[in-house]
Amino acid sequence: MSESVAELNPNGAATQPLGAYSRPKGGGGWRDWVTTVDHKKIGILYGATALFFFVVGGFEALLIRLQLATPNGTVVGADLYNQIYTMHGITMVFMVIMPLAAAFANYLLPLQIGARDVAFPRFNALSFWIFLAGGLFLNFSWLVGDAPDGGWFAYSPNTGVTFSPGHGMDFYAIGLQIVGIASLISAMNLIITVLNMRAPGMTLFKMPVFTWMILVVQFLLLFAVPVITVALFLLVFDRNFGSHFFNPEMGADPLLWQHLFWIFGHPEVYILILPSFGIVSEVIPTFSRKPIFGYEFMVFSGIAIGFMGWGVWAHHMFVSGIGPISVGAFTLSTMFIAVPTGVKILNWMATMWGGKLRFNSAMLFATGVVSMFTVGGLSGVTHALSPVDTQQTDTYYIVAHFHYVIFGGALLGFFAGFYFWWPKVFGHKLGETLGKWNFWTMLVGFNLAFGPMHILGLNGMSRRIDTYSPGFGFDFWNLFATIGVFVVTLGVMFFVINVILSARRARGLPPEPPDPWDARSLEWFSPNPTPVHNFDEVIEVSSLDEFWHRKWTTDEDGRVVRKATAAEVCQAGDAEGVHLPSPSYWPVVLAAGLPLIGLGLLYNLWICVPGTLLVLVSTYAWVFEPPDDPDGPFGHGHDEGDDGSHDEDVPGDGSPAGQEAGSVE
Amino acid sequence: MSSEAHAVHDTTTGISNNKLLMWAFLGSECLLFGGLISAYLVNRSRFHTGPAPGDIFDIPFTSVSSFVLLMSSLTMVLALSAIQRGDVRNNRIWLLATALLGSLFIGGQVYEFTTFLREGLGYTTSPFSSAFFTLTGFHGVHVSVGIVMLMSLVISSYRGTLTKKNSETVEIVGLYWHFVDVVWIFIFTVIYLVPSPTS
Amino acid sequence: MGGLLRFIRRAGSPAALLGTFLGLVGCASDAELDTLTPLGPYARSIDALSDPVFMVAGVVFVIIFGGTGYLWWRFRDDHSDEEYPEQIHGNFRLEILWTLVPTVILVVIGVFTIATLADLNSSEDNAMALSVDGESTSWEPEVVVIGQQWWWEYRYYFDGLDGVDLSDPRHLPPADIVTANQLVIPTGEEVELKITSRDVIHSYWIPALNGKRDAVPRRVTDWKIAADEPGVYFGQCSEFCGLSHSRMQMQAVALSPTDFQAWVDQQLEPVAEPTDPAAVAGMAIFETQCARCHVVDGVNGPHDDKPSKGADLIANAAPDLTHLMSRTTYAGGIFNLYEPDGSLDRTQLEAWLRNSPAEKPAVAEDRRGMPAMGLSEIEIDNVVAYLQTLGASPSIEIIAATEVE
Amino acid sequence: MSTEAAATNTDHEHPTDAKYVQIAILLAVITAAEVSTYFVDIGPVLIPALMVMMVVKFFYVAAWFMHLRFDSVLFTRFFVTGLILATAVYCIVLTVFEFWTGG
Ligand code: HEA
Ligand code: HEA
Ligand code: HEC
Ligand code: CUA
Ligand SMILES: [Cu+2]
Repeated sequence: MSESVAELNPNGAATQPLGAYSRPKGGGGWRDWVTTVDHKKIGILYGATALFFFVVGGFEALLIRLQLATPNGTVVGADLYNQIYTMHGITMVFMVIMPLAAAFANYLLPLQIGARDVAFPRFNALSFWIFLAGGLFLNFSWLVGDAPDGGWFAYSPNTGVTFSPGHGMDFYAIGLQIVGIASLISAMNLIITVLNMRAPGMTLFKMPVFTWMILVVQFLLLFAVPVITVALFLLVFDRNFGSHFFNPEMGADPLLWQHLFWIFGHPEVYILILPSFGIVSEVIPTFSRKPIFGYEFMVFSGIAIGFMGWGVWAHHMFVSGIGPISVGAFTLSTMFIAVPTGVKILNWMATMWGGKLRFNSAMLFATGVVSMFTVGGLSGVTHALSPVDTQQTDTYYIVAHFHYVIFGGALLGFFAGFYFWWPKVFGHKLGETLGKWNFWTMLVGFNLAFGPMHILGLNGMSRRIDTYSPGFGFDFWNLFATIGVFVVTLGVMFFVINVILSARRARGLPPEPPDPWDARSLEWFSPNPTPVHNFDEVIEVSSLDEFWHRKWTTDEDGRVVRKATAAEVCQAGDAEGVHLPSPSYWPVVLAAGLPLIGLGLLYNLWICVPGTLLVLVSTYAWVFEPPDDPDGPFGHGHDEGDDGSHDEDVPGDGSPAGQEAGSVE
Repeated sequence: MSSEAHAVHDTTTGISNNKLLMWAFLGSECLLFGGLISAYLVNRSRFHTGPAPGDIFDIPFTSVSSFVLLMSSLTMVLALSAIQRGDVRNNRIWLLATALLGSLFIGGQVYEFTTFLREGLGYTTSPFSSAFFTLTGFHGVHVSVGIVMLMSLVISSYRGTLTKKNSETVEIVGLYWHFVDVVWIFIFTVIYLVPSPTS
Repeated sequence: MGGLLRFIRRAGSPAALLGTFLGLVGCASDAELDTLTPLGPYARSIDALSDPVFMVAGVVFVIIFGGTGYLWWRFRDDHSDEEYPEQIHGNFRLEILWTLVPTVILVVIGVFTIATLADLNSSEDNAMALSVDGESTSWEPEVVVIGQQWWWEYRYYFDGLDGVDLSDPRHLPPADIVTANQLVIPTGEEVELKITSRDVIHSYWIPALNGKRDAVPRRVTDWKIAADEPGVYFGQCSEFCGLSHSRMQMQAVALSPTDFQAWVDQQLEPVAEPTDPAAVAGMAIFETQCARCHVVDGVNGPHDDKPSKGADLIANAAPDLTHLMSRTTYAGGIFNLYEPDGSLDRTQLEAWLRNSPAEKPAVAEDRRGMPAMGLSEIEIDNVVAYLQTLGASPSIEIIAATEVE
Repeated sequence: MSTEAAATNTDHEHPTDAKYVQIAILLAVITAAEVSTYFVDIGPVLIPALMVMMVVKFFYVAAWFMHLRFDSVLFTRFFVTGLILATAVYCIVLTVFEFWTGG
């Protein structure tokens, strides 16, 4: 048992199999985590990192709220405040919500399609390490006292060298560039995994809704990331090489930045929400004991949201002066996004209708999403109406909107996911009592914190102000909101305590028996926690909710009756010698080079040299490293299961061929 | 380039992962180049006090180098066709030819850039100049990366590791190469041939 | 009364409903920036659109919330039987229904939205009679609004803007009136704003009179405001524009047409030469130290022969001080120039002259914002005496109206 | 794309080298025609003509050299999605910038 597992879960001592690590494998220790190419471990790494950054971003949020608790606040000065709120936005969006989605996607997506790993396991590790490198690079700016301070959407020309002469915006541009590479790699990887690694019989329309939503998100990333890549390149060139893309003095139009940013930025907000929609679509059916209502509608509305998300970006620019015709067109396109989203909300409610609802913590969080996201969605529709938005934009009403959709939609959804899949990942459930405390404090606190922001915004409080004067009617609700955040913090604490206590309680006990929730999808075929090779044998899929259909059937009267117990249906997880991809050092080495190159651009080009060397050497080594180490513990071997021919057919046996693409690129 | 390419039937769609990866990447690149091209187009008449695009482009010269790049697509596809037949020798020759044509194109670009520089169009002269150099520079970097990949193939061919079995690698590099060519077809027409503003 | 009404309307917004049960505190009776209290035709037409939309949102909110609550209660597993619920996979008709109903609602809302949008972007010819320097002209009220870090400049061109080149806001042709932070408009008239910026993007916003519109360098965007009644209307720069963004505020003072004419006359008045010795001394300091940035007509302004060189700032401009005393607020609308009783707020003004970055964060070393001038206390006194000669103070009503709290 | 969009496996018939050369010649001819517009004034049809020629070249390289004509439609979908998305989105941007009308 490795130390790093213990780190993740301080009290889950060595006796309790944890996470991906149910069977002892050679090596051990931190090296396993650094060199792993196992999608489950990578998922856990993503999750742990995201939670760490959540505390960082949350701490920044606390500072914001303390500063604004009273008029003429003096907790931080204007300069620091601007850095804090900017980093808060960046951290929460790029280093909390996106990696949380990556965590769930990495861990679950291969399992849900019955695969052994993702299509390109080393690329997968690479994207995690690059993401981490980018996140650390961005936060390194705090250490040099020069964090980005131009807001998360960094409107030019305020972010050019003239008006932001420090290095803050360089950290922003280069840091997000690095994080973007990670997203792009992982997007390609997951798309190909879904398309190419499905278990036999699993057609696209037999995939769980979660898998679908992740697929849509990866397509959004695939096409949206290059757009912000362009924007960030132009910004870096402007700042460091003297180009004039955003320099009005030379005749450039600063609105170019806004277009590029929001062409990325709007699809980005659906990138933030759709994974959570996917999770909710798994949790609600399970705890209602009913299939998802209108599966095809759910899938198509997700796809529709993905598509429509590309045609609405200028609703962030209603007051930029882009002309009434453009404004009108974007008003209309934005309004109609409410339609596919409404379908989702109502279908979730219809799923609950007639069910037998078990209010476990996961279900509570999922239904929390249904109601809280709606609040945010509705305020979204009010600012879709451009004339109304001219009063709302850049006020706390917007801040309220996006925290309702992001916290109330995305984050609560991820918490539902935590409670739902914790036994799958760590072999034991999270405690229900604390879970309910967790839910209610978070729900109440979140409404206390962000509900009043609607009122503040309508009262005319602008966002991104480091302080306000008394006499504008802002005092009361600001204090109120600040108190609310402390309730949220309490909620987060309950979660942390729950994680620790549950692990401690589970110590020495056998892992959670299969199928703790009477679930429906493929990941529950394997025992808890998931064995390193995922599945003993290939699952032949013949219907949506395959797992459920193996357990239950309907009798002549149409009543649902059990045909097999979960224990009978589940696999034992004891197959041996399964062909798995081997760990590699190169992803982490390559990733380490990127922030060095970034720092070199900022401070001294010589620092670029070791960075570039790291990248080149590891690329070279990567290309010539056999993806399978014949001597390694994960190396060649053959499935000794009843049907020996399986080995070749196992979809997603981490097809090492995949990695050759690394060699050509 | 060492791994035993898994038989194609491993995957659900029957398509190789690697090829799909390249196509996904190319789909993504469309938005990258689209962004750069748009950044150029909105800035092409913002030449401040510097030279205007219409004053400075040398169409006959660029036509020649565009033609060179276009023809490198032919040599590339011939290289692929050779390796698919198992003709390692011809494959190598065509790969080399492709790399050579690509280098010729890059040489042409370097020449073009230096001429422009002499005529007073530096990177920092105007929004137009920044956008022009950034767009064509990005394209040039893509071509150069392509040349590096081609040369790696040539080297591995000399070492005898590039055979009919891994013709897919050649195919994938080829896809990238053709894409870069296709982008230039776009750039050449839209940026050079469509009349540009003059000062 | 009005407060209650406002509160009820505000409660139509979905999440404000959540706030409702939290108590009836905070009804914004003193909310100067309130967006739901329109005091002019354009703000009102926005309000007329947002009101029903908040209602619709409120209804949808109640349906979803009530529905979820009902489902929770009705379908909770009470372990009364062991029956497994029926496996319903969907209902095509229902789903079509709840695709179509929101679509229809949105189409209806969309029609009204586009109508309002068109209304806000139309402009009418509404010339008003005005006498400028004794000659009566007809003026279509329009003001050039220029944002810079971190204050607003307003320029009035009574001959109209045809032929006035606004493309380079750092070098604008001389205007009839140049003032700062406090915009003065006649009531009952549509006042067209030509909004631009000298440095970064700002946003001009007087909530009671209309929504906001960004001030983008290199772009001149059209917007308009109008006030029904005389009064002072507050505003806040609402696009993040750097360090002192929060301290970049503004006010619009609406005057009846007669008062407006009086204000114009006053602004066109040349400044009087100071006579008081302290003021004379202050003027000398001003000429050597301040005039490199600030314009005072007759000292270094257009009424003088010396052309304005432009300020030693990235924005190339500092507030025109010719009629400083005629405004009631300064430095981005964050300080009051007068005490409520109409006397000068000396302490604040002196503090400003002593060390302005301490009063309002600025990036003086990067030539953004006013630097600390390092004046001695006596010099400050003299400068204040001089500044007091610049323009006539406004009416006590206006002074009273600009007090917040 | 071609009507009988090909089988989803890679064991398709490749065109002969001669076919490739033919296509290259075609591309060269079109390029020559394109370049000739620089020397000969063809009036208002210039830009449409250039666009058509560009698209034809683009199409031929993609369909033949990149084998989209013979390969899995999935590839075409990936590429065309990116292409259409990029074209649509950036054309809207240019429209908002009044590129077409404002020069
Ligand atoms: C998770 C992220 C997320 C999501 C899902 C959304 C969803 C939506 N957003 Fe939001 N948005 C953000 C994150 C998100 N947003 C962020 C971060 C910003 C600020 C960026 C910044 O400035 O920093 C922002 C800003 C923002 C603006 C710009 C405001 C401004 O700055 O002036 C607008 C304007 O139109 C908008 C609209 C919408 C709309 C219409 C939806 C729709 O998708 C919502 C649809 C959902 C519903 C409507 C509810 C359910 C529907 C029904 C129950 C059916 C019945 C409903 C009706 C008939 C109305 N959003
Ligand atoms: C993406 C997700 C996301 C999330 C989850 C949050 C969460 C929170 N946000 Fe965030 N926010 C944004 C995204 C997000 N935000 C964005 C994009 C912006 C715009 C930035 C911009 O304008 O550029 C923004 C802006 C923003 C503002 C406006 C700032 C301004 O305009 O001036 C405010 C103000 O109240 C705020 C508050 C909060 C609060 C109180 C939370 C809380 O919910 C946080 C709760 C979490 C915790 C409290 C962590 C728990 C901590 C512990 C358990 C440990 C405690 C540790 C110590 C005390 C050491 N946010
Ligand atoms: C380097 C330029 C510079 C110099 C020199 C300078 N100022 Fe200023 N001044 C400014 C700027 C810029 C502002 C606007 C600051 C703000 O609101 O953020 C300002 C604002 C003011 C204001 C408030 C005006 C208003 O309407 O908001 C007064 C009064 C003032 N300055 C007086 C002076 C005096 C007196 C001196 C000389 C002793 C002086 N300034 C020297 C740049 C300068
Ligand atoms: Cu000016 Cu904010
Ligand atoms: Cu948006």
